[in-house]
Amino acid sequence: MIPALVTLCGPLAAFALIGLLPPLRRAGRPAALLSIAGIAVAALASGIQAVPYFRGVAAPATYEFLWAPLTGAPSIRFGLLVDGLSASMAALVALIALLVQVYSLAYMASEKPASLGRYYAYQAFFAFAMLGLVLSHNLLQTYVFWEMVGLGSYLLIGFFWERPEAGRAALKAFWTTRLGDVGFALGILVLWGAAGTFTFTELFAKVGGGAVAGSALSLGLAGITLGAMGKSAQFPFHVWLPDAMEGPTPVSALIHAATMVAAGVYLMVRVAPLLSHAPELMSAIFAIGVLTAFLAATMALVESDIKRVLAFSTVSQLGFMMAAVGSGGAGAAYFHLLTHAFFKALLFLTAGSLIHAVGSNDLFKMGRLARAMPVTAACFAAGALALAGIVPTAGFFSKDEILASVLAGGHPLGFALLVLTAGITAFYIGRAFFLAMLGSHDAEGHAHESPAAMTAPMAVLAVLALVGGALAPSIPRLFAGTIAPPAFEPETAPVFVPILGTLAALSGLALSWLAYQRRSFDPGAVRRAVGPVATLLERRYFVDDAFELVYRRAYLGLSSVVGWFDRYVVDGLVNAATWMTWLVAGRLRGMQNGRVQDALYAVAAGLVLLAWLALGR
Amino acid sequence: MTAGALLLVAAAVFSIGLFGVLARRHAIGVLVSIELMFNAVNLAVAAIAWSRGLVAGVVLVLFGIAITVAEIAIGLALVLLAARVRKTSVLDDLDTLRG
Amino acid sequence: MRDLAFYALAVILLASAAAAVTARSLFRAAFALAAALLATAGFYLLLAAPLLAAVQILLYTGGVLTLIVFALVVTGAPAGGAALRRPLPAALLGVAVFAALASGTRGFGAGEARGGLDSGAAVGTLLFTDYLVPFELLSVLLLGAVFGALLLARKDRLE
Amino acid sequence: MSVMPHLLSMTVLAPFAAALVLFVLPERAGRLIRTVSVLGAAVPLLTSILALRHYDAALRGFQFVEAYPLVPRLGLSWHLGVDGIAVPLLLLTAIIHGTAVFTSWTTTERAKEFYLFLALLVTGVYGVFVSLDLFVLFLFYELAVLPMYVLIGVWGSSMEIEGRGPFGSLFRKIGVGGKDYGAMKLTLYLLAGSAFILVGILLMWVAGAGPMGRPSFDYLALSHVTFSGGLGRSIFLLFYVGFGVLAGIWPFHTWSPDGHAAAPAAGSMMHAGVLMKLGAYGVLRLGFGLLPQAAQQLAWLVGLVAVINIVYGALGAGWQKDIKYLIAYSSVSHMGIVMLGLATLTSVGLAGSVYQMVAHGIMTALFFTLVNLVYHKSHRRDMTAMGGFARSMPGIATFFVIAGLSSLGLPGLAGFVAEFLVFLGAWTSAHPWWAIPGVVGAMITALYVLRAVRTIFLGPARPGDEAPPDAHGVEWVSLVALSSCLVLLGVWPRLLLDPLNAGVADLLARFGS
Amino acid sequence: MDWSAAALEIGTLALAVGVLALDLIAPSREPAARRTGLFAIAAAGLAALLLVSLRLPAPAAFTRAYVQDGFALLAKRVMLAAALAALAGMAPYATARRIADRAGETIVLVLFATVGAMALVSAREYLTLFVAFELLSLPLYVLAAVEKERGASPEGAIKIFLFGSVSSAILLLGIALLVAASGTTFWDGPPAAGRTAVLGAALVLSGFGFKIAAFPFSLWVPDTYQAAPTPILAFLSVAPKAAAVAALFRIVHEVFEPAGIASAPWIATLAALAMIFGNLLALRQHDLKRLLAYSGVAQIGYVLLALAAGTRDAPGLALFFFVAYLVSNGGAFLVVAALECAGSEATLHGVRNLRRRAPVLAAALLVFLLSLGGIPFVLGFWGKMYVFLAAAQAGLYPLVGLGAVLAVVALYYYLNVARAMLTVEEDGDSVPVAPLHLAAILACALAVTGLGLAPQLLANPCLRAADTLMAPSPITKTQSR
Repeated sequence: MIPALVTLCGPLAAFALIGLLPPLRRAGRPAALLSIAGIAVAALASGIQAVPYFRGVAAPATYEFLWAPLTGAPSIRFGLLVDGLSASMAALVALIALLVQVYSLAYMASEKPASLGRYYAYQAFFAFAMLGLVLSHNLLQTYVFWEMVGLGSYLLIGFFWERPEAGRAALKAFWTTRLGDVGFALGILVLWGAAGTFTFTELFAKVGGGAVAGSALSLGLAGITLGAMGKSAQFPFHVWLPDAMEGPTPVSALIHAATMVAAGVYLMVRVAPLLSHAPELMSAIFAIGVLTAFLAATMALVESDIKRVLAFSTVSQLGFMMAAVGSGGAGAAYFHLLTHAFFKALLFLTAGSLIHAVGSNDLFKMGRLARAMPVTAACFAAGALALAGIVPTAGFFSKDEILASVLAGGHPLGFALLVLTAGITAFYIGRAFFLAMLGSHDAEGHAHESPAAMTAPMAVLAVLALVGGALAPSIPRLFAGTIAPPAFEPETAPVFVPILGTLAALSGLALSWLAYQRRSFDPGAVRRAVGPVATLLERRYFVDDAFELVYRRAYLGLSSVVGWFDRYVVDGLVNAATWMTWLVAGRLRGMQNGRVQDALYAVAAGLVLLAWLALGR
Repeated sequence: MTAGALLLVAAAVFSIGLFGVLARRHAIGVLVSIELMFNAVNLAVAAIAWSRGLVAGVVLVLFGIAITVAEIAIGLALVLLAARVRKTSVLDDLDTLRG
Repeated sequence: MRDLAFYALAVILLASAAAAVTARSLFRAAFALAAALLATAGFYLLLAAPLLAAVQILLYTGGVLTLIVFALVVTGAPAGGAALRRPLPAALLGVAVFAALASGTRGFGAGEARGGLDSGAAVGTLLFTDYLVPFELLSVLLLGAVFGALLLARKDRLE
Repeated sequence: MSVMPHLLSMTVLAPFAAALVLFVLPERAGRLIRTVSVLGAAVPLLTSILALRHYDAALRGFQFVEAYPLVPRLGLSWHLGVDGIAVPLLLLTAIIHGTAVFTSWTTTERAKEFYLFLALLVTGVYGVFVSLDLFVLFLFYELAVLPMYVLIGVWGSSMEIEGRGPFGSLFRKIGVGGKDYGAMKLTLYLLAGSAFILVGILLMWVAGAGPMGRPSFDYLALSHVTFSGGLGRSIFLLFYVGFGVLAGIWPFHTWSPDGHAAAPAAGSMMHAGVLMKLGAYGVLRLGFGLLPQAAQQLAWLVGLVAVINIVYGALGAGWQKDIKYLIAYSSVSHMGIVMLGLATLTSVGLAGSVYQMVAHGIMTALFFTLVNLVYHKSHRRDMTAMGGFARSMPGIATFFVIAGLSSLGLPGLAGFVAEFLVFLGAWTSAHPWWAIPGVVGAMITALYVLRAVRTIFLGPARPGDEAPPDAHGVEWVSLVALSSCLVLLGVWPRLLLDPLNAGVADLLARFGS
Repeated sequence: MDWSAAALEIGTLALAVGVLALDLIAPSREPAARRTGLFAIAAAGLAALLLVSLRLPAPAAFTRAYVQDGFALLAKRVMLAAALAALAGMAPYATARRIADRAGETIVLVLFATVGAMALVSAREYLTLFVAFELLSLPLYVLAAVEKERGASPEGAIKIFLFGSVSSAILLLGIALLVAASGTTFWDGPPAAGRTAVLGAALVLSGFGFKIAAFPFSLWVPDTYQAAPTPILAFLSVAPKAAAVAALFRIVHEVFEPAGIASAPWIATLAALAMIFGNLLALRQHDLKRLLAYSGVAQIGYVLLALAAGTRDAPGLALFFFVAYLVSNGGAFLVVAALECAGSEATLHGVRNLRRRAPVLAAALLVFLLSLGGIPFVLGFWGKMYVFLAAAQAGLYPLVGLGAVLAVVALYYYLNVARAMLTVEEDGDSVPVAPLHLAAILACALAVTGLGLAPQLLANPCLRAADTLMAPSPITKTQSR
């Protein structure tokens, strides 16, 4: 348990110090080093902690304390859960965070010291929140950290706050994920109402014992799934992720590729033992996953911003994972989560390196960078191969497992679509590689290789992306060390699965090579040929527009209706009442005309009134 | 002749006096009307005393007369004052205090 | 005979009262008032209360009439114009008050009257026994009225 | 138990004594005036911390009780005591008052009177929280409401609201948006509400005299009387509407935006931070505490209106251009959560409701401090005329974000704990669907709060603008103190939940199942 | 015959005679000294009488028809205090307004009226009641016009005179009808039952309506107040109302109730009318005296609630109300008087910036207005609340609600004055205040705040005193003539 606490405390201490000591924050570099030290401690501790789980020799451990005592209902306990899943995930998060923070030291070097301090404060905060999320032992605490990583994301996306787009993107990210979190919160409520607990272990036990009504379980899980969809940018909540690329690139690597966006999948893997009790929901998750994977990949085809290509790719890959969860292959999903973290973080970091060199995100402004930046190019290639799923990179193994589990789950159509998506994936990443690294013209500016602080993390990740497939045997061991170990049956996937997958990937790569390197055909012509489809893709299936419309019409419209109603009707009545009183008072005052005999009428009238009261009834 | 009939006459005079108070333009006319009202009340008291055999009623009437005279004295003094200061005895002209 | 006198006095009283409140000339109104007061004195006689009648005639009618005529002379008679203001609503209210009073006193004193108001001595006794306190208060009141009237009427010393 | 024999009397009388001392101090004694004010705030802070520390949650019930008869014939007495519900609210009041004193540290114009009226107001607030005699409670209630008139009228700020169309001339005539209008509206509206309360208390006094054998305003005595049927419901409604006006229940909330917008910083802090809670506390203490049957029968109404409040307030906030109005509408929305917690009639919901009182109190006080800082530095209240302020006032921006995050229920801050407890309560109450608009309301809050953050602080600075400076000196005190409280209460809810549970359990003990 | 029961009246009369004599014999060469002496003697005498009143036994009966129970005694203290306030205010005012040559008469008339007021609360018999009523009226007609050179004076005086005379006639007629029903002028005789008595009761109430200034018998009030010398209003606005309400309590209890005359609904109607019209009419006044006049009408509405309630506690609570009303309303008029003496007009405009021009006056006026508005911790709050309590005891909840809501309307105009005072401007002359005014105002303010903080000091005696009214002690019942 102590390593887990150390894991959490490292970044927390760094954040607290940087946050509470303005001079430290304003100094910039010391703050950065402090943050790196914190995350390094966390990485070390979590690494040590994870090893036994990878070897399959550790049992789950929990630590909890009373957080909110309640009467009339079970008190809320918070705590840490260390098991195969959380320990390995924590190690992953800490590792990548460490690499990214080191990388940022060089990448963000041109920022003003105060800005840099702020950046590292956010980074430390995010690391703490993400680790907390991973190590949570109950749903509510997960939600707590879930929102906190959302905040970290918001802050980091909007890091360049003076750019209007950055502020806008940050808002969009926060709002969209929050929309899903409405479901998450309600889901927690529903589950709590049905099971009376937030804790995973108790929840699993109760559900397993049949103590929870099926409908409530489905409803609650559906809510939680909505939350996961928001966080993991599943269709139609994917809209925020491409825009989130307004943030600094290392942030994109850490948050919007490797860790936070994967939290949704992580959560689904975590609750997978419950999901099996809600088969309809499983199907829905599968459908969403496949759809997301495919649509996002298609959108990546027409994107020219390198980071957005990668962002769509992330969405697509998360779709793969979701599909795996939906088809019952939580292990496959988690495996892909790990490998994806390696290669996608790597891709983003290399993209950052490119952008750093070129000063632009636009693929078409890059070219022949491989010559000037060999390390970067090599790393990019490694990442691209892993993403495309070429043997023997990490991506190959994990994607293969997903495809196998999908097929085993009895979704042949989905399987086909995913294979197709794999092809598209290979094509767009190939396109990016050829445009940026090789190509026919030189990039603008004077490209140069990035400093060691940047290339070293890239190199580490590149290695991991290439050999990460070796983790495959560890996955069942990890799962055996969770609180609800699944009955793993060594799946024997049909032999055609990896072959199909590899074929699709190779053909995708080949096609991109033909189009962008060999120039065998003009991609522009293709685009013109399929005009409406291309427009559809370029407009991102109009989902963003739909959100915009809802925001403008539904929210702002309703808002002004309510505002108007309040000012002129509700308050209008109040004002009208006072105004009437005012007028009546004035009229009465006018009747007091100073003529005493007119006033004496009142005496006579009063006399008559009293006499009537006395006698009349 | 009954006390009831006398009361009715008194009531009529009282009402006539009240009419005068409400309708007379000149302040002294109003004072005259007030006298009528008091006189009507005195008459009513006397009628009641007569009916119930109540000597105290006579005392009441005497008091009433005394007080009426006192009132009229003050009232006339006020009217004269108004005539002196405001140069008018018409009540409707005394309407600077209003609202 | 008593009834006849009653009716006659009632007619005189009502008529003079009406004249007092409507007469264009205030002098005429004052004398109509005097007539009404005298008619009332007649009623007092009918009620066998000679003390009241005497006081009514000597003190009341005389005193009031003197005061009013004096005031009329000092202020000068009203210089024309209507005697009445808004007579209609005033009349309506008068009628309403009369109706209320008539309704409230309906059925009172229908039976035989007890009378017995003729003893001046009994009045005197009452004044100094039962009604000593109000009598004393009345004297204070009259004193106050004299002071008040003097204060209002006198020419002022200036400081 | 008996830490100090007159702990509560001291709490109430300390600010009053400060007011008296301020009354006789010369106007120019600026430092002395502030010292006295700080003392007047510090003593109650100390006593309320003591009360929190020494309140024995296991023992439950009212503690630190003091009782002296005043007018025995009428059943009037000076009867003080706090239960687990009042203790956190005392602390809230002390915190807000303390920070309000610091927030207005730079008030130089007629500082003596300012602090005097502030102290009077606070006296009333403490009095309401500790009184166990309904009449004395009412007395303090009115005392709490009134000084605001002067605070707004003298130290407030005006911003004309343009009426649209036919309302144009009318609005100008009434002076909508002006501080005189706001002050008068707030005062009269709230006192009109207190008329309902008065009738309710009197009904209770008279109806309770029968069963008790003597008239009494005593809370504990009255709590043994059952007011059933129509009478109970009538009294409940009177309390609900009367106190509800102050709690900002729809549709009686419109005093709040106009009043709070016009008020000076400390005024809005006290009013939105504490006084609105007074309304909710009144409904809780008098309505739910004394009339459990009627409360049970009418909980649906309370909940329904609360739900309207949450969504309506949040939507209304989105329309506002004036930043102060925005905060005021958000208060309307958040008070809906308080009332929703009450309506759940579950212990979790009730605890959450009171927690929300504290959380929202601190949060909104922080908001108003910030908004006033922004206003004083930039001389603007219209958000559309702001932008890029984060460059020159990064500190204010940071704290604004913290306050905003608490208001949208971000975990780790006090607002989340409160809202979540309320939603838990709502979900397990007789009307589970209430939780849905509640959660949605929190979502809408995220929309308008973050939009405001973006409009005011983010983006490029407007060309030609003089950059408004950041906070400095004493101004930081309240910002740091309040946001620390938000964090503390966000991560360590036990601090308040222990006494709260005791208080809620007492209250619910009278509710049959 | 217990002379202590009439000691205050006799003492006041003696004081009046003394002042009168002094006024006649004192040399007029030194008018200032003479005036000061007269006022000083009168004030000292009244203060002495107030002290004496503390030692008087109650209940005590002067005659069968003239009693001084605890209730009456307390009411008389209110009147003596009101007279004292009026004279204290009048002394500097008379100088400032150049009417000091009328000091003697003024004092005597005030004292006479005080005797009338005191007699009114002690009377248990119609004749005494009527004469006392008149004795409380006539001097006031004159006092209203004591600044006779001012054009408004005779107008205001004529207005109160006409209302008063008509009301006297109505009252006398009512008394006649009640006597007709009971056959005696004494209240301890046979009950006055029957239709005639009911009408008589209504007429008596109408007649008293003038004295207590209940709408619609109150239309003279603002005009007369505006014209009358302001210090006199400290008396005029309190003593007649207190005396008449106290007398009404006694009549209702001793006459109407035994006869089965249900007057409560009528009184409740008057209460509602007074509250509604008083407050609405006050809403848009600019002249402080008019504003206070109308607000006084509204206040009377509140106290009529207690009268309509008629519970055991009601008279005591009403007395409490009047004490509160005395100090707050009297104090407010004294502030207005002080303003007028300084040459500042007593309007909303005239009090602008008073906060700077005369801080003490402003603070005091604020306290008085808050008290009238019924704000906690000043005396008026308790007064208002206590009458509401009384009304609630009798189940008059709608009226309590109405009163409470209208109190909010009332607060609007009180706060308007407060706002004008607190508005700080650069200009504005400072207001010099006569020491005597200052002392009287401060005394009132002290009472308003001090008793406001510890109302039980006043409430408990008031309640005890009321018991003697509601349950007359054996002495008063069996006392023979």
